[in-house]
Amino acid sequence: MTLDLLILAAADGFSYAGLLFLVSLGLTLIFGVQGILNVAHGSLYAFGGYTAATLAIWATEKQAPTWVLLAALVAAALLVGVVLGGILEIGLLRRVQDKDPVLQLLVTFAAFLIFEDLQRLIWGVSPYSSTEVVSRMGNLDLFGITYTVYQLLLIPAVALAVYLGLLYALRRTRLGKQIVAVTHNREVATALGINAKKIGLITFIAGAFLGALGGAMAAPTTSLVPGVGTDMIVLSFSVVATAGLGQITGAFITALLIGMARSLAVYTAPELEVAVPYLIMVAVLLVRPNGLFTVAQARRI
Amino acid sequence: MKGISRRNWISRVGAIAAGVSLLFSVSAFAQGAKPAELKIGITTFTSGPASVFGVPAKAAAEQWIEETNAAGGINGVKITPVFIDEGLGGDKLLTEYRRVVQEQGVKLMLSAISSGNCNIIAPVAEDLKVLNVMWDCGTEKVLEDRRFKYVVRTQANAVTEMVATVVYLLKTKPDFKTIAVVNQDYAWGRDSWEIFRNTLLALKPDVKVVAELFPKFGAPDFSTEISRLQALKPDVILSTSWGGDLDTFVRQAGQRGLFKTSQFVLPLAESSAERLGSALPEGVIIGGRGDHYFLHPEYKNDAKHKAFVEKFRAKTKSYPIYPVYHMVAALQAVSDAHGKAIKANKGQWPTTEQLADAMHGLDFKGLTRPVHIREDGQGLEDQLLGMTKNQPGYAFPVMENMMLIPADLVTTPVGLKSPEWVKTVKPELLKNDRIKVFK
Amino acid sequence: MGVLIRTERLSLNFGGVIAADNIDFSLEEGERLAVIGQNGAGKTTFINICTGFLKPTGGRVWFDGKDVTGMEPRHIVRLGLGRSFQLPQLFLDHTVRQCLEISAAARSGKLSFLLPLARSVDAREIDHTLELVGLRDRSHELASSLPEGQRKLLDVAMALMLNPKLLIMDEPTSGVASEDKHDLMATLMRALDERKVTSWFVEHDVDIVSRYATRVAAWIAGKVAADGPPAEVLASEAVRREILGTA
Amino acid sequence: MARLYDIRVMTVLGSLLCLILGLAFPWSKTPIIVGLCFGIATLGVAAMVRAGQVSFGHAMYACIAGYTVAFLARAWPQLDGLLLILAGVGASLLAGAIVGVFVVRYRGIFFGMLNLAISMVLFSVIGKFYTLTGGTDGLRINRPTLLGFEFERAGFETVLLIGTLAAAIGLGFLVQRYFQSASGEALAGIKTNETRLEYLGLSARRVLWNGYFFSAGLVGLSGALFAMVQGLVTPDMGSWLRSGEFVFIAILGGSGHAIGAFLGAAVFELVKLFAAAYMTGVWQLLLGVTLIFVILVAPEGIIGLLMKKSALATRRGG
Repeated sequence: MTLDLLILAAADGFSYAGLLFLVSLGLTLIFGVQGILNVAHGSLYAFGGYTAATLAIWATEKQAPTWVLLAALVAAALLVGVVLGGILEIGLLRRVQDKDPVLQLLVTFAAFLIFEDLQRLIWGVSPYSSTEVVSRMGNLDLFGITYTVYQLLLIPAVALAVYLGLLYALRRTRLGKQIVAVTHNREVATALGINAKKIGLITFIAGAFLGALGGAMAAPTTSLVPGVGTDMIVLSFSVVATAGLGQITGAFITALLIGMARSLAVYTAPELEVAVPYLIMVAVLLVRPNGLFTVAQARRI
Repeated sequence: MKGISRRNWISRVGAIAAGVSLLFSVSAFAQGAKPAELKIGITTFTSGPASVFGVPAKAAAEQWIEETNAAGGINGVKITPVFIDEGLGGDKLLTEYRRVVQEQGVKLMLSAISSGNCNIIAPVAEDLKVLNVMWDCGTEKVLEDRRFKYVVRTQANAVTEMVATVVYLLKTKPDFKTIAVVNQDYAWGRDSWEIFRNTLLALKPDVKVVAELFPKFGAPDFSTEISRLQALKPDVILSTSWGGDLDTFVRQAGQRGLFKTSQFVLPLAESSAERLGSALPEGVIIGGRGDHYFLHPEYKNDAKHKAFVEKFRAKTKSYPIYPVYHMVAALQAVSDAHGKAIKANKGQWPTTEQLADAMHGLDFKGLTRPVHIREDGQGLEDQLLGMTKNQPGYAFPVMENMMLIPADLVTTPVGLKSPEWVKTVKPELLKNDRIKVFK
Repeated sequence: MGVLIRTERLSLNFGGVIAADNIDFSLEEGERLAVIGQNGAGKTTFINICTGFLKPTGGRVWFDGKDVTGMEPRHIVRLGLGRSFQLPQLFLDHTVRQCLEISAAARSGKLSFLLPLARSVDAREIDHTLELVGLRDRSHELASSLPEGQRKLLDVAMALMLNPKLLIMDEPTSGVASEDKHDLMATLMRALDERKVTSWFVEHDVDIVSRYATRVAAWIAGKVAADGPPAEVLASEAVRREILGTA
Repeated sequence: MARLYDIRVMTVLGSLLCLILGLAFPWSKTPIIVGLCFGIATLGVAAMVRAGQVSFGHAMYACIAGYTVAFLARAWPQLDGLLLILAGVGASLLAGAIVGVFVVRYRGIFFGMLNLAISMVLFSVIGKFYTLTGGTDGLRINRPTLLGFEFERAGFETVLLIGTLAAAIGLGFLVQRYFQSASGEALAGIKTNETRLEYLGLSARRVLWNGYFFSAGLVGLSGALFAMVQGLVTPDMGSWLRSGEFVFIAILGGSGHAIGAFLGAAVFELVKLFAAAYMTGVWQLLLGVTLIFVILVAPEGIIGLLMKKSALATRRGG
C-alpha cells in the first residue's frame, strides 16, 4: 500500500465518512438519551434528502445564489428533524416508553416501514436529484485527479463542525449539560430537577435533524431512489455499535475508519467493499464486546 | 388462563374462513368459444428502482389497450389488463402470477422486465400452460438453456444489444487501446459485460481492460470508482447501468470532468437522458436496447409513430423510452398472433396452444421496424445507437450519428450458445453494408 | 466440624479504592454468622469475591476444601454455596412456583429439553419449601407481583432449593417493614435449621444480630475489624463507634 | 387444560383451512407454504425473543440452508428433496452452533447488531461472488424427486404443502414442549435475571446457546422449504429486512405459546396478499400500522390477547 493510495482513499473516504458520521451521530445521540435504537432513522435520512432536493430544485429554478442553495439543504434538514422527529417522539415513542426494549425497537421498525411507503407516495419512484450546488462550487485537483469542492471540502467540513459544535454544546451549555446528565442517569437527573421528558424530545429532534442533515448533504451528489434509507440505517448501526452506544467521539473515529476502509477496498479488494463495514464491526465486537469506546460497567447486585 | 368456550371459537374461525374465501374468490371461465373479454396479465415494476421502466411501460400499455379497445379490440374482443408489480420481489411475484393465472383464469401473460423474474417465470408458465411473452427482459440464457412451447420474447436479447454496441463503438471510434467498465453488481451488469468483453476481444484483440468495477446495485455514491478511473485514464468507459445508478454515475462523473478524458458508452442511457438533461454531455454513445427512439431516423415522421409519441407525451409529460416501445411491440405481437391463429383455425378463437404456435415464426411491426420471432421464441429486433448532441427544442441531449444494425447479424443463431458464439464474431461484420448509418 | 470457607490475604482494589484489604477469614460448618458494617465497608464486595462475582486482585479463597479463587459463580454454586441478594434476583416473568422449580431443576445440572418443567422436579419438595417460606398461597402469582418482603423470601428459597452447604444472605431483612423482620428471620432460620445449612447473613439490626447469630463479624473499611461471639463484638469499642454510632 | 384444548382446536382448524384452501385454490399453495415457512422460522426467532434477545440477522440461517439446497441440487441433480432439506437444516445447525459460541456472549442491542453484522457479511459475500452464487439474482433449483417420486409442479406443491404443514405442527408441538421444559424456562430466565441463573449454577451462555442452536435449525428448515417451493434462492432470503420480518411476526403473534408464530405469520401473509391484490404500493405501510396497533393494544401479541381474553371469559364463567 503506497502513500498515494492512502491519500486518494482518504480524499474519497472523508466525504463518505462525513455523511456516515452525521447520520450515526444522530442515532447515537438518541440512543444515549432515550435508550432506543431508532430504526426509522434511515427514513429521516431519506426524507432529509428528498426534501432538500425538492427545495434545491425550487431554488435553482428561481436562480437563487449558491448560499441560498446551501441554506436550503440545512432548512430541509431542520424541517424534517422538527416535524418527523417530533411526530415520532411524541406520537409514538412516548407511548411505548415503559414497554419492553424489544417492543420499542419494533415500533421504530414499524415507523420505518410506514415512512418507506409515504416517501414513495410523496416523491414517486423515479430517481430524484438536484446537483446544481455541486456544480456551482466547482472543482479542485489533487494528484491529477479532479474532485468536487462540495465533496472534498464542504461535507467533511460540515461533519467536523457539527462534531466540534456538539462537543462544545454538551460540555459548555446548560442544555448540553442537562443532556449529558440524562444520558448518565435519567432518575438522578430527574431528581435534580431536570425535565427529562423535554430533554428527551429535544435530543430526539436534534438526532433526527442530524439524520436528515446527512440525507440533505448527500442529496446534491446522488440520485434519490426508494430504499436509500435502508442501506444507510444498517451502515450507521454498524458505526454506532462498533464505536459503542452513545459514544460521540467513537462514532467520529469509527465513521472515518469505515469510510477509509471502504475506499481502500475499492482500490485493492473491490469484492469486499460492501462487506468491509460489517467485517470491521464483527472484528471489533469480538474483541471488545461493548464497542471500541465503551468501558464495561459491572452490574450491581 | 382457562378456555374460551369451544362454540365461540368455532364461530370465530368460521368467520375468518368466510373472510378468507372472499379474498380468494374465483371466476369461472369458458374454453374454446370467443371469450367475452381477453384478460392479459402484465407484470411491470410499479415499485422499486426499476419502476423508471415499469411506470412508463404501464402507461403505454394502458394507452395502447384503450386505443385498441376503442377500435373494437382484438378480433372484436375487448382487452382487460391485469397488472402485477414486479417490485414485490421474486417470491411474491410468483404468487401473484399464479393467482392471476389460476384464480382469474388469465391465459396470456406479459412478463417480465427483470431478467431474474423471466428466469423464475418461464418454467412456471410452461408448467401452467399459459402463453408468456417476455416483453422486456434481456437475459439470453432463458431461451438458450431450454426450448419452451409457451414462452417467447418479442424483442432482442442481451447478446444482440451488446454486440451491436461493440459494432457501433468500433465503427465510430476505432482507435482506442484501453477500456474500463462500471456496471451494477447483479446479473445484467455482470452478463452484459461478459458478452461485451468477449465480442470486443474477438473483434479487436489488442484492447486492454484496465478496470472492472461492480459497485453494488443501488449504490448512492461512485466517488471512489471515479477517482480510480481518473487515475487509470481509460480511453473508453462502458456502463450498462440504468435508473438511479446510471443517473448518479453520470452526474458525479460529469461534475468531476471524467467525460473530458474518456469516451463514454452507455447502452441504456436513452432511458435516462430526459431525466439527466444537461448533466448528460455531448458525444456520449447511447442506446435504448433495440430499435426505438422518438426521433427514429426512419419513423420519426411516420404517422402512427408520431401520433403515438404525441399522445404519450400529452399523457405522461415525457418522451417515450425503450420499455414503452417494448410494451407496444409485445401487445402488437399478441394482437397479430391472434389474427394469425384465428386464420389458421378457420375463424375460430384459438386455444392457448394454438396461440403459442402462432407466436413462433410471427412477423409483426410495432411502432418501428418489423420484428421476426424465431422458432426458438427469440425475437429478432434491430438495434439503434447514436451519440448525444444538444439540439434546439430539447432540454436534454438527443441522438445523432445514428446507426441501425440488423438483428440477424448480431444475434446468436438458433441452437448455438452465446458465450461461444460471440467469441467467433469476425471483423468483417463491421463492414457489412446492411448496417445503415444516418448522418 | 470442618472449615467450610476460608480466605487468605484476600484483597481487591478498584483504581485506588481498597474494597477488600488483606482479609483472612474462615467459617466453620454449623456456624450462623452475622456480618455488620456501614454501607461501603465492603461486606457485599467480600461476598461477591467469595462467590466469584468479582475477581480478587490478591489472595485466595477456599470453599469446602477447594481453591475457588477466580472461579465463575456457577461453578462455586455447584460446590454447594447458595446465595441470596440485597436486591432479590428473581425470574420476574415466572410464577413463584416456577422460580422454585427452575432452582430444583438446576440442582441436577442437566436441564431437560422436552419434559415439562413441573414434571422434571419433585412437586412435594416444592410444596414443602413454599410452605416453609409461607408462599404457598401465592405460588401461582408472578414473582414480579410480590411485595418486597416476600421477594426476599423467594430469593432465599431459590437458593435454598439448591440444598447448599453454606447459604450467604445479603441483607435478608432490608426493605422489610420493621415489625415483620423478626417473623421473616424466624421463618428463615427455621428453614435453615431444618436442612442443617451453615449460614452467613449481612444485617444492620442489632436486635436481629444478637438474637439469631452465633458469631458476628464487623467490617470497617474493607477489613474485619472485630470477629467473635455477638455480645463481645457488639460491645467492642470500634464497633460501637464506627458502626453502631452509640459510643 | 381448557386453554390447551382451544389451541388444539385452533391447530386442527388452521391445518384444515390450509389444506382445503390449498387444494381448492391451487395458486394459494405457494403463499400457504411460504406462510408456514415464515411461521417455522418465527418459532426460532420467538425462542430468542423469549430470552429477551432480538436478532436482526437470523434470516442468514434461512439463506445458508437455502444455498446449501441449491448447491447440492445443482451438483447432484439426482439427490432427493428430503435429503436436500435435511442437508440444508444440517448446514444451518452447524453454522448456528459455531456462530452461537460467539454471539451468546452478547445481550440486547449488541446481540442484535452482531447477528446483523454477520448476516450482512454473508449477504454481501453472496451478492459479490457472482460466478458461484448467481449474485443478487440467485440460483435456480430444478424440481427434485420427493421420497423417490417424480412430481409435476402441482403434485410437488401438494406434497410440499402437506409436508410443511406436518413439519409446522410437529415443530410447533416440540417447540412448545421446549418452551415449557426446564431448559426453556431457564431460557426465559435470561430475559429477567441472568445473575440468578448463574447463582443457580447454570451458565446463561450455555442455556442461550441451546436456544440459539435450535432457532438456527428452525430458521434453516424454513429456508430449505422456501427454496424448494420457490425453486429459487436469492440473497434477499438473508437480508436484514427479512430478519426484521421474522422478529415482526414473532411480536405480532406473541411468544407466549408456539402457535403464536403461526398466527403471526398468517396475519402477516394475509396483510401482504391483501395489499398485493388491492393496495399495491403500500403494503409496508399496512404492515407498519398493523405492528404499531398490535404493540399498543396487545404487547403480548395475538396469542397474549387470546390468552388474556380466555382468562377473562373463564372468570366470568364463560
